[in-house]
Amino acid sequence: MKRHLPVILLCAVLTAGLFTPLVTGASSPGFWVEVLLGGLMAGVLYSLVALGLVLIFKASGVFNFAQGAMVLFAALAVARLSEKMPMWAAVLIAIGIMVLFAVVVERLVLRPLVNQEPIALLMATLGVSYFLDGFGQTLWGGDIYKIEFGISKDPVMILESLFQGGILVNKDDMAAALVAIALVALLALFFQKTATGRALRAVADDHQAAQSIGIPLNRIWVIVWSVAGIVALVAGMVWGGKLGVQFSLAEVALKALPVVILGGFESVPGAIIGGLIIGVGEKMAEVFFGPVLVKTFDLAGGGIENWFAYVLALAFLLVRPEGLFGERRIDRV
Amino acid sequence: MFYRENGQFKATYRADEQMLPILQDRVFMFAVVAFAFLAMPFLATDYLFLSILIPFLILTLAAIGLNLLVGYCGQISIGHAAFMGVGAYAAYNLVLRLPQLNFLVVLVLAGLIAAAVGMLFGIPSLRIKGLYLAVATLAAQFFIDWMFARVKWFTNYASSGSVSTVPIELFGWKVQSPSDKYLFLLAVLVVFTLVAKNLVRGHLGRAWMATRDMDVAAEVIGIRPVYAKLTAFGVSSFYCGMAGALYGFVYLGSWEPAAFNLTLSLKLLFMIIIGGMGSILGAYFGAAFITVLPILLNQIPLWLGLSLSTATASHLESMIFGALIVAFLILEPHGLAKLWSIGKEKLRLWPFPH
Amino acid sequence: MEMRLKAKLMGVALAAGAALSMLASGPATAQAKGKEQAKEQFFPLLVYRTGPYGPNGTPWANAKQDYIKMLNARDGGINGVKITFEECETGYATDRGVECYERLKGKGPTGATLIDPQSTGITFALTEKAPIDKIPLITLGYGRSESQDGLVFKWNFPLMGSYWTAADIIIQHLGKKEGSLDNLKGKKIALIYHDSPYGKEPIPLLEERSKMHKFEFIKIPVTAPGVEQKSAWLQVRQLRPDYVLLWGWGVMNSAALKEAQATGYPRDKMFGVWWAGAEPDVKDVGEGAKGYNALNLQHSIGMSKVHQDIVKHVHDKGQGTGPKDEVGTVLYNRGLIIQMLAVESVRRAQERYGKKPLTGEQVRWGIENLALDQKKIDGLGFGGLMRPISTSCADHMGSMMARVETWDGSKWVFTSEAYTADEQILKPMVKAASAKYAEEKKIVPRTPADCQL
Amino acid sequence: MSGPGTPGDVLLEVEGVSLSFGGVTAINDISFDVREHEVRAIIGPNGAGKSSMLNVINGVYHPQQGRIRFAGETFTDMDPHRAAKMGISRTFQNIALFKGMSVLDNMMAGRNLRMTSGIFAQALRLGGAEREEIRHREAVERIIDFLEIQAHRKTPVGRLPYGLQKRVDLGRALAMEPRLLLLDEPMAGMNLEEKQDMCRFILDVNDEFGTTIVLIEHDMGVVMDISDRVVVLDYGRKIGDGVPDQVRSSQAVIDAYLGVTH
Repeated sequence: MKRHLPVILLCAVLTAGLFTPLVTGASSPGFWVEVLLGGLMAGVLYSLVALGLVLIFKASGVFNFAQGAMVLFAALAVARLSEKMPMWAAVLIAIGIMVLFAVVVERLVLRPLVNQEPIALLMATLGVSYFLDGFGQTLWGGDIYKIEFGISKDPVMILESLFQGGILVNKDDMAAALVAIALVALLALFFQKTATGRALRAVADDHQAAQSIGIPLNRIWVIVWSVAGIVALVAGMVWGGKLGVQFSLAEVALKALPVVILGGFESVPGAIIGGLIIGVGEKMAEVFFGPVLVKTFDLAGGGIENWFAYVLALAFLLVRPEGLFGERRIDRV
Repeated sequence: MFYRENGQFKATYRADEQMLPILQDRVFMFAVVAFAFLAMPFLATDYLFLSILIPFLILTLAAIGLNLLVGYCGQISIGHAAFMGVGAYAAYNLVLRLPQLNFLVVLVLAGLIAAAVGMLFGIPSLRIKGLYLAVATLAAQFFIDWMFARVKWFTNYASSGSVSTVPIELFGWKVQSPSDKYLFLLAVLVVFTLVAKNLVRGHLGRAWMATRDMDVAAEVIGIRPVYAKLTAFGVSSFYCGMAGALYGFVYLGSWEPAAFNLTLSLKLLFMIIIGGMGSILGAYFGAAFITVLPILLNQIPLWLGLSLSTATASHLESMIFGALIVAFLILEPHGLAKLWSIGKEKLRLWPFPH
Repeated sequence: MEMRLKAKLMGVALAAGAALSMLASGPATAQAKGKEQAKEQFFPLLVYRTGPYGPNGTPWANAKQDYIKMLNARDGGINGVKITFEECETGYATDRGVECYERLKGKGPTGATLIDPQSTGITFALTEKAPIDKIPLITLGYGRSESQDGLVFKWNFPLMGSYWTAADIIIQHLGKKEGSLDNLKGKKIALIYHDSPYGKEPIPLLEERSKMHKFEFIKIPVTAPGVEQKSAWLQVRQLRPDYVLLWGWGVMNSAALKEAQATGYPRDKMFGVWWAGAEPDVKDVGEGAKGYNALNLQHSIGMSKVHQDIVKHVHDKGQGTGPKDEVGTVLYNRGLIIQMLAVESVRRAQERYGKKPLTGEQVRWGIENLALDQKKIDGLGFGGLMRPISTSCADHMGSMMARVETWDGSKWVFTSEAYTADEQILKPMVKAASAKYAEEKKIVPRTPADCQL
Repeated sequence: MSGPGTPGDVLLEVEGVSLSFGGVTAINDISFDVREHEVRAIIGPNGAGKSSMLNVINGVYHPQQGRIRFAGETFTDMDPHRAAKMGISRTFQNIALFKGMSVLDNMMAGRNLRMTSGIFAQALRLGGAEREEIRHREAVERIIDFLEIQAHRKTPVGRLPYGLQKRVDLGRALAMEPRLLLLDEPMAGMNLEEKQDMCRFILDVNDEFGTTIVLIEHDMGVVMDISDRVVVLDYGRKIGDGVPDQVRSSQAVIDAYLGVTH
């Protein structure tokens, strides 16, 4: 258990950091909870993107840099289509598009590059993401578009009895969280109960073995990329519904990388928990730790959330390279 | 017919260890360099200098640096623009605070500072590989970006956060006209190309490649991974640091932290993929390709008389970019450099194949 | 295999060929200089129609083109000198901007007339190059605030206003709301700014003002492109500032308004710079942005004569650059004004150098001696769109007025009279800053004698 | 039995080494010794822990228990670099050559430990660095001649046929001029002539350079011919140790191993 010590220490430090604002009275309990909620919301979005990454990595060993672009693409599709048709139709068509995309990627990218070293595949997905950015905007346009769910954007005060000033929450945030949870539940069912799901799990565990018992890898890839596409779609709608859909979404989605590092490339729960940790961590750091930093070093503004996630991930890598939930492997000679 | 190596026997190992063992290659290279130094300054227009040749030369230097790390030592980095940034800001502050320093000294110091930072962020590579390392380097990218945007000292308390430079002067030579800039950069690049070539054919280079190809075996024959990886990070950051300083002083003249952001890092990565991993020549090809491609894509419609909206053009650009990356990875993982050598092989047999 | 190899080599050959023709196009631009003078005045247009700032960059760029097309159609150019132009996409990125500048500066019989970089970051970079190439930069309502001082910044023209004037005017307005500037004492004013040279420009002035009136000045940077602002608004929620100044651009503005709505910060306590006060910033927030205020660079909204001419001579002929209904929107109007001032500068310069294509250097004189009174403006069809402006060697701004407009949920309406930025405060700051720059760059400020040239 | 260079005093001593991966025991309390100049064979069925044993000896794996004594120094766990420095080199069961490099470079890499010129000397290719390169090139060329692979000097190893790759692998190990050479199934997957060549090389190395050799081999015939003493492993335990004839006649060994195969 010696090798767990640093992890435990790191977690201890994080938890301590989480509660200091309360202890030192740097924040009222109510506001602290608000920041927590804000962090969790951001976390949910990160988790959704990370989820797509993990699915693809498990099944095809590809680290999909394009996940962010997929989110943008799907969101744009829904936003633009829903201008001309009811939302449900738009979503259905968008799903169709994402499946089509999965097929194309499998044919043109994965199959030719099969059993290349992971870095090559990473770069390939980089290419894919560039392509999607351009293609998405040519197809759907580069403006800011909105996805309307008809949920009021105005805040609501709750628990005013508990905290003075109450806690400010948003209906659409809540809705988003529920959607995310529902999605995760669905995925869980899909993996546990359906034959395809089991096949996917088999592939994830051991490609050769899976192939040898007659599971067609190519089909699995198409399926898993489609699923990832749908996850991206949900992420995109949640996100776009909040901020409006625009080119720059893809850049925010990059945050999913440290998330999967934290959670481990192969662990779905890891992706979710990792996302929440990062979300809460960076918001807390920005709101409470940032100003302190600015004062002490006379910085030109805070903005530490730009790197917090990555540096945290780095710290974790150094103490536990396999991530929170990943299992470590010994390479044989 | 003319490109033959038969009849050129190597009597000594020294002769065999030359950089370009084949006579024709030597002649060709010499001709190219001579042309670049003597003819180009008179042929090229200002536009060619300022928007193509100068960025091309600088980015080549950076690409060589990144290639030493990724192509030769097998350590991925998605954060090398940050090390260019370190070089640029280091140079800016050196010039600002020690104006008497000769710019060549500044350049080398900037490189060394970048090297130090690079090695620092290279330490994780001792424990983690591949994708994990990629994210570690992303951390470097974002943290360094942030640092230069926030710590006022680096930008000499400029309220806008953007810094501007004075023209370079070397021993009384004001490097200001486009052709002067070009010649200066060319000289620097040629020198450091030779250096890189020497490094990769020396035992350090072999240590890098061994670590890249089979790290366990490398360790077993006594190559210390710590040494191989950190030197690779150091040297490559040194190159990028110098490139950054030149990018700031010679090309941009004035820049804000965003000038060295993730996009540039990815660009560098694309250069070595397209140009050819583990090939110095590849860095040249890659840099040329990436510099010229977007401009071409903007120009071609004009020549064809098509009126393509600037928006469509730039969307097309990123599409073609992405497609090309994938295409290269599939068709020719070793990039343009490999095609070049294949071409030479063919030429060697020509006109009597087989 | 053999086939594939051939294909590959072919591909490379192709690429090489293309590259070569590229190199060829270099000299082509050079010849343009040499060839006998076509009666054309060339305007390079640096634009960004893509990326996070595209939505705002587009109407601006369209207006410039429309105005040029209109002039060519209506009056056959400037005193018979046809106007030509070429666009170049910068994507709001400095390095691309520099490349565009280098590509276009030599085009046309007399080279680039002047450059409107459409980005403060690019302006900073070009400020270093313009004096060498002798091409003036006009940065209407943006760019380097200290470049108002024409004695040091011979080639920069921040016409009609800078970020310092903008910030100053907002503070004046707040003072008015509070009854007097002294009542700002003890108030909290937060600046939420785009983390780039653009967003950082107003800070020095606001710091100056906060010293004067003893209000607490809070800086909250938002990383470009500014989609992710959660924590910025959490800070707002925590510190509860009395006013929030919004220095955003592109997608950042609408995102800010959405977050403000989500955190329940009253929109009517928010004041945006004139780059945060256009339709794209509020339209997809709609009702949520109701009450939000922003500066407006002097011009009113709605149609005036120039718009009618553009519709008549351009859009009705189906040559409109953008959609017809964007004519008359805020950023579109700004584009018109910029292009009009550019053209009038040429006209002014023609009075001195003759009615022929002019070089950037000659046009610079035109910009520096611009004098548009109300009569002229009405004549140009800009009546009501803008107020008189007159530049001089020492003052490259020409006028520093702005009004406050408010979004009523569907359109912008004016809610204040025109303010003029306070000379007393600005002058010394401009002098100090430009002096620092001159000293850094070893520039000798121009003498009145030099101004006569 | 052919008698190579007469065995001297003990060079390597393995004492009570145990190694396990997450509960799975690969090696269980094994002890044996290797004398100077001898050819020592380790045999045993698949999964007997032979390769693991070699990996322990040159520090790739770290045993949970036991000590290793090499050239008078004692280690509880070795690290590869140290092992290499002390003159232990090895070849790999499934060849671990540097695919991207030429035959020459692969073998030159074997000289790395002995090349001392600093980074600047190399960068500028100063006389010292140049001379050093050439000196070591000469050494490597001798080995190239010895292994009769002159023709393939500049070929990327990836392109060579299996048999030759095995040879280069050996060559790289020899380039280190080791005191102790660990050979992990040097003849696996070779045809008869190739095997004979390889045997010859091994014996010559042992004679000419007096290198001590520990080899893992499946081919009984080969093992019995060329080795002086044999250790027999089975399921990570040692079940036999001695000169080939003893081992041949040992009942335990016959049951566990020979019995099965013959």
